[in-house]
Amino acid sequence: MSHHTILRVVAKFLIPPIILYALYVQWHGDYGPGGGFQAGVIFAVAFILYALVFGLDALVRVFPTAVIRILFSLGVLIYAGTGFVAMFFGKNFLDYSYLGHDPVHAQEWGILLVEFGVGLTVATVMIAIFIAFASRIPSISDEEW
Amino acid sequence: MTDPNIILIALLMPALTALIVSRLDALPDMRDGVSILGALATFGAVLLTLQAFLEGTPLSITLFEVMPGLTLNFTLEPLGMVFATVASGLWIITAIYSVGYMRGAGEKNQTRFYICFALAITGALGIAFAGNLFTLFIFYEMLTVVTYPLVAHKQTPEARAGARTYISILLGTSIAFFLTAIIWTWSLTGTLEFTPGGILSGHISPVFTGVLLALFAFGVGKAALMPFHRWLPAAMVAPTPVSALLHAVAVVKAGVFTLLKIGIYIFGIGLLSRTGASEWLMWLAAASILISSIIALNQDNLKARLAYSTISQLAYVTLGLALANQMGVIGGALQIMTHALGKVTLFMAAGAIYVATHKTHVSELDGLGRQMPFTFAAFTIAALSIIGLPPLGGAWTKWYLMLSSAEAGHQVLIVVLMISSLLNVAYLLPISARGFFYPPSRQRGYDMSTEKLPPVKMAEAPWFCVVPLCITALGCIVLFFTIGDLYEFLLRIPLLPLEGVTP
Amino acid sequence: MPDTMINMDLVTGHYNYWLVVVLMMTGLFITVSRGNLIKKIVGLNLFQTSVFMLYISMGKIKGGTAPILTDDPATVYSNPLPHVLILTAIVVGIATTALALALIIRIRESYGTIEADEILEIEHQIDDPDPSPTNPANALMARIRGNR
Amino acid sequence: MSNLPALQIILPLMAAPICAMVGRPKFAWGLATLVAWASFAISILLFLSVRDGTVISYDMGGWAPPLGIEYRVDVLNAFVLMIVSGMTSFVMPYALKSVASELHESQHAYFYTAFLLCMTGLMGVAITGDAFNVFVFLEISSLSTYALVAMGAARDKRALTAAFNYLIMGTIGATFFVIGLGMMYMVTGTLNMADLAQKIAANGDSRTLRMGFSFVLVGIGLKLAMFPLHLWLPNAYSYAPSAVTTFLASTATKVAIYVMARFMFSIFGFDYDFQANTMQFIMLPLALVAMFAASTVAIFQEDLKRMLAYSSVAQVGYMLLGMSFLTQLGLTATVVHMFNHALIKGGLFMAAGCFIYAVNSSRIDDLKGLGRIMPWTSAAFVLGGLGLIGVPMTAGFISKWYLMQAAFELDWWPIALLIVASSLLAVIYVWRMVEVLYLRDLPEKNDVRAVPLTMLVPMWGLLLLSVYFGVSADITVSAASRAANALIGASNIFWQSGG
Repeated sequence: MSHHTILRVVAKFLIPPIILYALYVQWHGDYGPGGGFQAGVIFAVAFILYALVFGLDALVRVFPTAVIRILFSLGVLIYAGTGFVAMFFGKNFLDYSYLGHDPVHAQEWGILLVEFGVGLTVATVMIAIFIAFASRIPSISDEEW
Repeated sequence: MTDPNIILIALLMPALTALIVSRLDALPDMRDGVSILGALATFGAVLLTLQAFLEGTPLSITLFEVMPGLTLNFTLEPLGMVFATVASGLWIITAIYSVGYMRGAGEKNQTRFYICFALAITGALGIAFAGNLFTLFIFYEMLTVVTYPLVAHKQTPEARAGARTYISILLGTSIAFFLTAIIWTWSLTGTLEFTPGGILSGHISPVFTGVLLALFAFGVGKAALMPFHRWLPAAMVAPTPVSALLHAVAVVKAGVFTLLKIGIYIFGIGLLSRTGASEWLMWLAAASILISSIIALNQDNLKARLAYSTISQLAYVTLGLALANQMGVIGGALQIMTHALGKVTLFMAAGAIYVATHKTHVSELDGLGRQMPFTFAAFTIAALSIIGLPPLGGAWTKWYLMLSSAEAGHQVLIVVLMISSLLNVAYLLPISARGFFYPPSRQRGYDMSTEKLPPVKMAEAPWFCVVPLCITALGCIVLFFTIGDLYEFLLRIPLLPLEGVTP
Repeated sequence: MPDTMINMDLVTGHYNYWLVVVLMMTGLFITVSRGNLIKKIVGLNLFQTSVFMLYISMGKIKGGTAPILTDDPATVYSNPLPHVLILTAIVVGIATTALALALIIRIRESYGTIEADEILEIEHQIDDPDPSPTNPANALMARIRGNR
Repeated sequence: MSNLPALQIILPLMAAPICAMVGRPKFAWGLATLVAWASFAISILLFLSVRDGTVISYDMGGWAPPLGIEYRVDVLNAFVLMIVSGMTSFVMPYALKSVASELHESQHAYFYTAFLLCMTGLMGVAITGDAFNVFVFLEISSLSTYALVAMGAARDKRALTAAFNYLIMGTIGATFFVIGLGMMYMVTGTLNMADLAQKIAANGDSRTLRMGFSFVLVGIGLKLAMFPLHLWLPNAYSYAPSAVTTFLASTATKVAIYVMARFMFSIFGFDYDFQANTMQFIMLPLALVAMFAASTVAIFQEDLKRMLAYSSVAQVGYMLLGMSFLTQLGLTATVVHMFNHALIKGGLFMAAGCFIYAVNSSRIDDLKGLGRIMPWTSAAFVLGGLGLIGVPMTAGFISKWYLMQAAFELDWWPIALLIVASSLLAVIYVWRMVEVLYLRDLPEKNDVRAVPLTMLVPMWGLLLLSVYFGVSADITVSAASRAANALIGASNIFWQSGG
């Protein structure tokens, strides 16, 4: 794809804002529309775009599959762990009021943490799905289309 | 000895024997010895229970409760004692006999054979001692399952097919009808205990009494009531000791014994005679007696002929129950004993003939009588007992059954019994006759009256085979003379409400 | 009339339900009738989407805004609960689709086709063509066929 | 102690990503096993604390129901939880060698991840008191199940199509379920089960409610392989790895039956006329047809696992039959059979797995004469088969006993006769296996691998338990009876002490 110069340049310009936007959606999620699901997908889009333009190998170099595997597990763990720790403070599962002195504030922190876990998992899982599909060796050669 | 655990000991003895036998695959002599010893020990234990019972100690043991009110319980009662004694006593004899037979005939898988054989005795004893219908059903099923490998023993396609018929009819009827009847009884009365006088009285309408009795009668497939008799001839593919013990004693007797027990302790003879619910069963039994005798006439295979004879003889017991009076019950119970002794002798004789000469068909037996005098003599005695001639045990059975028929006012049945005796003569005695009086290789147009029969060297089967069948043949004679005590004993069968009904 | 139990303010007319029903049946029909596995998945997605729309339209309140807290207490909100539920359902739907597509790729790799009828034919060939004689039922069937 | 309901779900939920993260087969197995056992312990504790009829309500995140999601444990829940976690505890040791022989090593960690997720989903379905939450957990378990079934492709590529078909059917079922929930939400404006029950009772019948009921019924019917919605089941069970088949056969359909019972009796109420009609005129005949048709088909199968799978469809028929009697006794029979069938079918599929381990085939023709060389596995199979038939002293007998009792209680004795008649079909297919195992000669060349103890012990454990519960049925029956009471008195017992 070396001759698609315009594409490469535009992509390189686009990727940082996409990631930034994803982060915005992510950290905004505790008190407005947004949150981990949406942010995660947007975040993943940046990487998928990168892979589409620069090739799968480039993506895997940036984001090794082992890392992806650890990260998507970690996301779930962050989510469940946040709730789990609550139990040690005598609260119910997912009751975040232990995180701060006043309950409202604590809930905000809790949601932030949980959403981070969700975002992490969604982003990495989307990338993982993309890699998994894209990395299959095609059994039909390009000419046959 | 009044410890009720003696029942358990008697029950576990054969199982223990099976366990030990299973470890002795490599030592055939030890294995066979243990098998016989186990039989002796079992018989001893049964005799101990019998003694305790005669002393009048009510023995009962409850192992555990499966569901509230549904227990695994063993209780001694007269009928069960008769069956237990017969089954365990004849086990000794067949155990000795099977050693001779299995070795003589060179069968494979002998260890499996002895294991299943012993387990079958556990099943039979469990049925005999069962204190409620549930326990009885468990051991009934167990008996079916453990005898299946015995029937299929030869593993030939015919053996497999026979065993398949065997298992499908026995399991099929027991699950489809017997179990339904049991659960029905349970939902009607809330109990399954064997209670003198029956438990159903007052819980069921006369019409349904008939239906329920039908479920039981056909459900107990081991009683070989027509039209569910096919398994019995099919099971004749088994080695002869199996046919002898299981299809003359344990399995078929378990069937009719179960029927008797159900009639006496679940329905109550009083209920049966009051409602007349068992009248159809009576006619069916009579039909069974005649039809299977006629079929037996046409069987050339010796064991098949004996099998059809068994079907006919089993129907005697059913008949005794269906007549629903005391004489009938006693006749039925006696038939369990006398027929067991008689038929086991016949089967063992058939086996001895097979071991000695590899002949299985009636038409091949010409002249063998002089070659095997003991076998054929025993065969003749047993045949006469089955026919019902004094001074042999079988005579009494017919006597009481005829008394019972008269008492019930069904004189036709006396005729049926007499015709049956004639048919017995017709299909059993020709075998002896062929053995003793026909020349070994009969040619066409040979004149029997003038020519002298050629001398024959005696060539009996191994003594392990011959001695047991002589003992049982003697037993047939002994039974005739000890009938008084037996009768007294059988009078103990509690038929409570009956005393008010009949004089 | 029992239908009055539905809050009529929530449902301004039934036209949305009709649309949903049409979409739903289209999706279900495609799923069931198409032999191509990908088309099946397309149908399945259509089917699921129609349900999402059913929920969302159910939660809509006439004149209601997005359910975000504002300082004005007079604001009418749409019912946020269906949105939350459907967000979850969408995630489930995506997971299902991804899994289904992954399966299709595997099927394509090992069968060389994604047409249901061709796959079925291949599977029939894998099964032993001659019925086993140990099965009494088969023996019976063979005998019946033989007699004819 | 008070956090037990949450722990029940969270433990496997958290263990699953750890398995995937670490990625080592042995570690994943160890963790999964530990978690399974811990879950089992928790569910036993839960069961003990609700056995007397109390209801535990647990608010997720401290949000009180009906707004928040609550976990709600009563006797029935706890019983189902015990089945699921208990079966997992038995399957886990079994899985070690079985999975090692059937799956490529790189898949092992993911296998246990999916397995734990599946367990989480099933237990979540059982424990939650929120109707939509049921859907979410149902899909968690279903999605992981599709993946697990597809992993069977390492042995037989047909696992892929089986998983795909299962996915299509399962998703349609789940979507139907959601549609039904939507209808119920329209009528009541709530999704909390307790609240739903009250609102439905207060509002009375309506066409929307009936639609909702029907959609839920069909949706769950697909998940539990209600005849004729069972078509996905035989293939999925046949080609999945043995450990998965064992697990699914003994838990997944049971949990689906639980959901159906919960919706029908706790939410719609025991005396909901429309439901009563549906039960008697649709469910009852379908259950009877399932018992006969599926058993008959099972007789014709050439593959052991497929045969058992069809038998499962028939057994589901028994459970639905018990439900459609609409009596306390009938429900007791259903719950008892859920438990007993889990034990028996679990053991039988384990035996099938052992055969696969030994001769790498589950075709019945390839198992000829194995009774001689694999005495333990074969004997176990026979024992399980007897249980399936319902021979006395096995757990299957107890189920049958209660089912027939229920039929006799209503004076429906023709149905009682049909019940026994259908178990005769079981005799045929079980006996066919007995014959193949014991009365056929071993083929000349055979390379039979010895089955390891880790597979034999769990299998025998299950089957001996099935015998134990056939001999002393007091525990199961009294628990089931209480569970049935809880369902029947849904509106007055189940919901009062909590929400």
